[in-house]
Amino acid sequence: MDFRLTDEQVARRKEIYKVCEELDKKKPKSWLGFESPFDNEEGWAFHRYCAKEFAKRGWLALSWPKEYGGTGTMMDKVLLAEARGYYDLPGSDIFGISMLAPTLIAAGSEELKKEFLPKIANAEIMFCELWSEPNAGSDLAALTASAIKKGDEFIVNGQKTWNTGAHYADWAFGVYKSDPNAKKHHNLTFILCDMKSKGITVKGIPYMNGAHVYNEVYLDDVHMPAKYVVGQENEGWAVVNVLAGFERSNIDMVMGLVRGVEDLVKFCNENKRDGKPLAHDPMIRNKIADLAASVEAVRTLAYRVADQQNRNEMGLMDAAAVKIFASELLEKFGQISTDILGPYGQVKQSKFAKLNGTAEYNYQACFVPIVSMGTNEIQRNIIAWYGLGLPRMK
Amino acid sequence: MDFRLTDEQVARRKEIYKVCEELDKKKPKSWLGFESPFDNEEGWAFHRYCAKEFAKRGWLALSWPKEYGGTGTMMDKVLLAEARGYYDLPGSDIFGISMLAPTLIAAGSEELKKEFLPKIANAEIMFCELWSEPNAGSDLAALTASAIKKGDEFIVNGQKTWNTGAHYADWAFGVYKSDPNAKKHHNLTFILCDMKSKGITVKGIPYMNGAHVYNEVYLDDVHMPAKYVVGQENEGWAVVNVLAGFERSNIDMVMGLVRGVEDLVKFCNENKRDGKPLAHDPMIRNKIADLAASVEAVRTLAYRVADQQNRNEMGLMDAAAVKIFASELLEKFGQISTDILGPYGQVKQSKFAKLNGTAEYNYQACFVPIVSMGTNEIQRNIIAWYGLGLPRMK
Amino acid sequence: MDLRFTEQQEILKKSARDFLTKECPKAKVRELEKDPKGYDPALWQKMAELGWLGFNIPEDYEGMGYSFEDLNMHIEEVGKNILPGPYISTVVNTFAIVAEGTEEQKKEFLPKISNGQLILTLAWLEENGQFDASGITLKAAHKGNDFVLNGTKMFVDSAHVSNYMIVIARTKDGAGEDGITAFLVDSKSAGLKTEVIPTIAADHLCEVVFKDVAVSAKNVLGKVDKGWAILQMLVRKGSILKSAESLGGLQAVVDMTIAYSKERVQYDRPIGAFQALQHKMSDMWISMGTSKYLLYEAAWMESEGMPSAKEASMTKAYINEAYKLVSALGVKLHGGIGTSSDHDVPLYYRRAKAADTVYGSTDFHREMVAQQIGLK
Amino acid sequence: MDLRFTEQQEILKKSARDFLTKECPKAKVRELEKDPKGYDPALWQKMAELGWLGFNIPEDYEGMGYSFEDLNMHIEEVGKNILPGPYISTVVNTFAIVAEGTEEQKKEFLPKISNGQLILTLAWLEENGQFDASGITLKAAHKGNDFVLNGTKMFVDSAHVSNYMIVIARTKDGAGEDGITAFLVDSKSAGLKTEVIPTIAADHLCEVVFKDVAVSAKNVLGKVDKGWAILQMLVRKGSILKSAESLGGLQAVVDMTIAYSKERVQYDRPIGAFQALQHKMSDMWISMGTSKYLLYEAAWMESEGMPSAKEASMTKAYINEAYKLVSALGVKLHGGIGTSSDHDVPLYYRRAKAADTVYGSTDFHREMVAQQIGLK
Repeated sequence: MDFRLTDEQVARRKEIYKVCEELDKKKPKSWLGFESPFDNEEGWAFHRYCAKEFAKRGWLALSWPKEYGGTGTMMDKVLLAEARGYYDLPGSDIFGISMLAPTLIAAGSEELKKEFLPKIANAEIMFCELWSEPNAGSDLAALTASAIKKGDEFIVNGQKTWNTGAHYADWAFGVYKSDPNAKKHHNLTFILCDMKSKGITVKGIPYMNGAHVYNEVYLDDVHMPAKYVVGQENEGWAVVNVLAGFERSNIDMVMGLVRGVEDLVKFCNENKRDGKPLAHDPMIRNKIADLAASVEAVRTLAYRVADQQNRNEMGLMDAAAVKIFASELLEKFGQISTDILGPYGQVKQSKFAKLNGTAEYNYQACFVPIVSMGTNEIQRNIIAWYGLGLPRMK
Repeated sequence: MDFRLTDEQVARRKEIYKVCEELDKKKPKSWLGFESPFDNEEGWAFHRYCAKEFAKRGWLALSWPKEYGGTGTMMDKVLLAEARGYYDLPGSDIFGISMLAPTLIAAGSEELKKEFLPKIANAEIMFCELWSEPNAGSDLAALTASAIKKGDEFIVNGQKTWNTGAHYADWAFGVYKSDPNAKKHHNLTFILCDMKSKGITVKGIPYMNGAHVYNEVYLDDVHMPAKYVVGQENEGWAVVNVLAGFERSNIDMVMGLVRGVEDLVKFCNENKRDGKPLAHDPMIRNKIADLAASVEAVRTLAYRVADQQNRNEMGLMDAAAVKIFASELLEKFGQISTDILGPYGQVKQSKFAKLNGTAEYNYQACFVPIVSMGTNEIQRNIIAWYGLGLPRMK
Repeated sequence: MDLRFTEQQEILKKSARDFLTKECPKAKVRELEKDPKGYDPALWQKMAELGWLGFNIPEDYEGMGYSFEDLNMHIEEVGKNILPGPYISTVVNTFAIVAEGTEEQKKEFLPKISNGQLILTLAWLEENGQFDASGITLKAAHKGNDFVLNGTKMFVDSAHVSNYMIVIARTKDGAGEDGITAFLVDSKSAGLKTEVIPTIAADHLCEVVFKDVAVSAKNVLGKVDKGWAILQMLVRKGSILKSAESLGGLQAVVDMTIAYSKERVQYDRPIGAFQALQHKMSDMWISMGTSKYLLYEAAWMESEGMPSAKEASMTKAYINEAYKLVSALGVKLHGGIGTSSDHDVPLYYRRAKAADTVYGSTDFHREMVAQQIGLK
Repeated sequence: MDLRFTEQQEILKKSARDFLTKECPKAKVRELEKDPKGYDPALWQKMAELGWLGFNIPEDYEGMGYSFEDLNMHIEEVGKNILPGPYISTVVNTFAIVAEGTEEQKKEFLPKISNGQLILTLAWLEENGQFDASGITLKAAHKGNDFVLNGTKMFVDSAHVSNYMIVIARTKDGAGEDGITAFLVDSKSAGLKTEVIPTIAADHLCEVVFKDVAVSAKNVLGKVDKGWAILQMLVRKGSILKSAESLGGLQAVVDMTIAYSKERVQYDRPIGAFQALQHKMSDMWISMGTSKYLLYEAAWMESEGMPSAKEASMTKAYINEAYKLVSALGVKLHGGIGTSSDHDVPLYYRRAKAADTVYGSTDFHREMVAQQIGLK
């Protein structure tokens, strides 16, 4: 077993961290975390700015095949995610970079690859996802939004929900019921769509803290050219499964926790209660040490996933474990850090806040990773069924 | 709302506590807790001794109808359980007193009541239960031990398991499949049986700590007179349901926790680490205070159950809540108290032990209440289905 | 022993429920979160007319003279619905005047409070965020018989709309319990400045800066230097009543989660049929059951004038944690919809965190319990 | 980066598994719990023949000279099976001689250990149960160049069958880290008395009473008064290797629980089909996954000679808790059968508790972590 990076990787990491450290200094004042790119213009502009900076260096096409502009290795990609996580930076479009690009590479037509991969790599267009529906959350097979073929177009109608970022995104990928008579799993089509198309209405769903991240997206006779179908018509389910296979190592979320613990240590060293640094409180020491150990545990497991992916193994179960553990650790981190702040734990980003209000922020924002991308409950089912081979009750 | 006892109850409580305090002084040295009556002769003898002492005072027939020798009220019964719990005393046969007697009163023939209730009230005979089978644990409907009627007897064959105390008990109540052709829930018969009957073989199942509590009981052509059937032939399922309705308030288990916390406080005051009383350790203070609050929470809920039972309401869901919460609190108590003892947490009752080895004892014995009398998982199902009205998946 | 609500309590609960359902729907709750005042004066007047603000004020001072236990049951219902504004704070602080006020103070303040004309808040915590006596550093200097206050108080509930505040200040050098005095300070006093702090529950807690604020000797509550005991009483009663509010919220979350799980269909069945969710809801329900009687016992003891410091602290510590846990489970069991501010469950989730440190955090109260159960 | 086992490690793991499956079935484990010696000398010899006792001894002293990481993987397999006796203890203690022993000591002890002729234990803890330097009070008085030991050591693994013990004693007044010396003491020395303590894992920990036990100056390990650093090294390496054993046990519990849940039928289906149980098993599995790479990283760093105190303490603190939690879940998911000593799962449950304080408890290691991550 070898946890060591190669000399090249060490150099690459240094370079990446340097760029990220510089970008960190340019963060808008309102920045709080992973909701910030979507919550306001300032956040979105910073997201695009970081993306352009990364694109300039070829870092948005890391690990892609050379013929589509690919640069670097899978491990380089992990290193970028690591640095972004540590500095809490956006700039990597989760939908375009992490989900759609590998799906196109694996299942897209040559035309689609040629049209979209360069735009993604250059941060020209940002994607969003038209996926869940009001009655199809965890249970995607229940979706009803329809795409009816008419000539060389699909006419799409329906309502998508829990969309992230449609109010800013340029393009969307989505999945629709294209053949109401076909059997389950053979009646869906996966289509790309310009968000400026006629008939698309985006309506925000405010997050519990008021942030604008999620949307309802209403599709009313939206014309989507058939050339934007990924994979085969009516075989979108297969594409969905390909896409689901590109789970991320979640190293960025984990590194956010690493940084969070560092900041908390610093805060406890520098702030006093009753004349003594908070760091002298044995209960605080115990809790932060426990957090630090848990963070290190999931950090090493995230590397295990990265290492598998680097060898073109999927590591899907380990990735699910990282997703569950890290998101619930974020919840615990929110609890512990707000507790340590005492009455200041409830204070939002403002001149009154400690730790720039991030404790209060995480106390609410933690549900985003817990509930999205397959809720943790669904992830636990998946581990039980596919990882542990436990029987599925009918 | 009124938490106060009446003057009479206060006087009765005083009397009961006095008797229990005296009995406490006569405990054998090997005594450890609720497994002790079954684990060795000394424990069983003390169980019978306490039972006789209680019987002498009429305390084993508390709340029974007068015509069967009943004395006192339901609340008196709660007060005895409370005192027994606090002093960690046996003497109330859970099978005879808590389960069979109320079942006989509700569903037994006049003959059975006259024959058995006085013997139970006088602590002449102790009962055990022939219930679970190797393939019928939580799922009682799956049982296969058979009772075939032949004249005025049933010939019983089969294997019962997870029996508590058959190696000492005088009589048993059990449930058997009496009509292999009848429909589910109309094919069981509930029969009493003398444990000295021919054809009964008892084989111990050692508990994880080596204690002898549980048994396999093999029934090989055991003749059980038909007059010992409780309820109707083939309608034992109805009797089982009556019996299941007599959930206890579990106040005795809760009071064991009350006492446990008191002992732990005393220990931490009297024992030093690094020159300071353990009680000065902020983490120990926090954990014990948390335990104490949880114990008080479940103590008050147990009184809520007692109060309902005192008014002939069942309070089954609250009783299930007390059972789940108290047993898992005992597990937590075992964890925290062994942790506080440091390396001494692993030491068994001996001259080397702290707290007479009870921390180590509870660390293992806690699974008895968690897994028995309907595992906590089953209890959670029951609360969900019958208490919260959630749908049962087929 | 009789652990049922009395008929009177059932009526009180029902009338609170009916009133708030009508007068304070969730749309109003959301509106008031954004409202600069944070409460609705018209609603406040209606509450006063119903006697809500005089529940714990003796009849001699135009109050209702209800028992503490009745008040507790009432506030549980209030918590179930959510009622933004300084209601609980005013009611709890009133106890200080009822118990420790001079006849003159009682006559001046109590009828006004009861009639809805006086909002009374408590200026206790400071920038150090401590709950113990050494946290009190705001200085009240003697000036003849009167006093001059200088310093800053934090997390003062609705100070900006309050009429008076009980200010806990230091009248003697040192950091101990002795030398602390409680003052009744006019919120419009010269030199007093309030600013609303943005908080998770948008509950209009304020920073209050005192710059040479003059307070007359007649506005000392109780005895000079002996104010810590008054605060302790407020903390004890406030811990119980704040827990009642939290328990109400906890129950609302349990109810709405169970109801949602019966309606929401996924994979062709209500999600409430999934065992993993059932067990979580059972646990939420158990958490509610254990919280309830712990609270009722503390409220009963306080009502009966029995020493209840231990039970009050146990209750606050226990229900603090139960409410946070249950409301987080509520969010998670609702899935996506539970994370939207359009849904009611996060209203409770955010309030659970806010309730957490009101009248003392979990760890503070555990330390109180540790002392009460005899840990050296 | 390559987080796979090497081929060498896979072979080591398989051979350990095959050997123990054959030579140390659970029947033997149960037998040895009751055996007065607590280990099987014949089995010990076979282990020695396979080189197990010399894994971490340089080839110059008749050992195998394997890396720490290889040893770690091997011990994980040992933990999976359970191997009663002072194996891990002897191997860990050997590091003290390898690293700090004089050439003479190395020549005297290492070949014997490697050949299975010398069981080496560690006499560290005392009746105060403390893990820090102030817990060391056993007095080693200077007598010319030699020493005389008086005092009592507790929880000394298999002292009664050991040949030598490393005794951590105080050679200078005070309670600090300076003035502590490590001695190699013959377990048969005059004045030394051992008695087995009954423990949850029946693992033959002993009380050792020293009454005027004479120890020659040549048996000082390292420098006089500077023994605390040696103990710290043993604690660091021991924490990692003990965690490896625990992780093995944790995996065994996960495996047997999943297997049982697929076999055991209730309500006409395997209990593994019930979602509440599935989610618990998923959590057990996640606990295993997070434990694994934390341990492997610590072992790798230790193997590479990198500073690993932080990672070692994180590993011990984390796996202590994971093993206790997972084995308790294992018992509960098995239901009744899981509570019987006839079943294997309680063998692990009991050992999880025993492992807990070996080389330092969770709270001790969290404090080490707190220091390492820079908390003042």
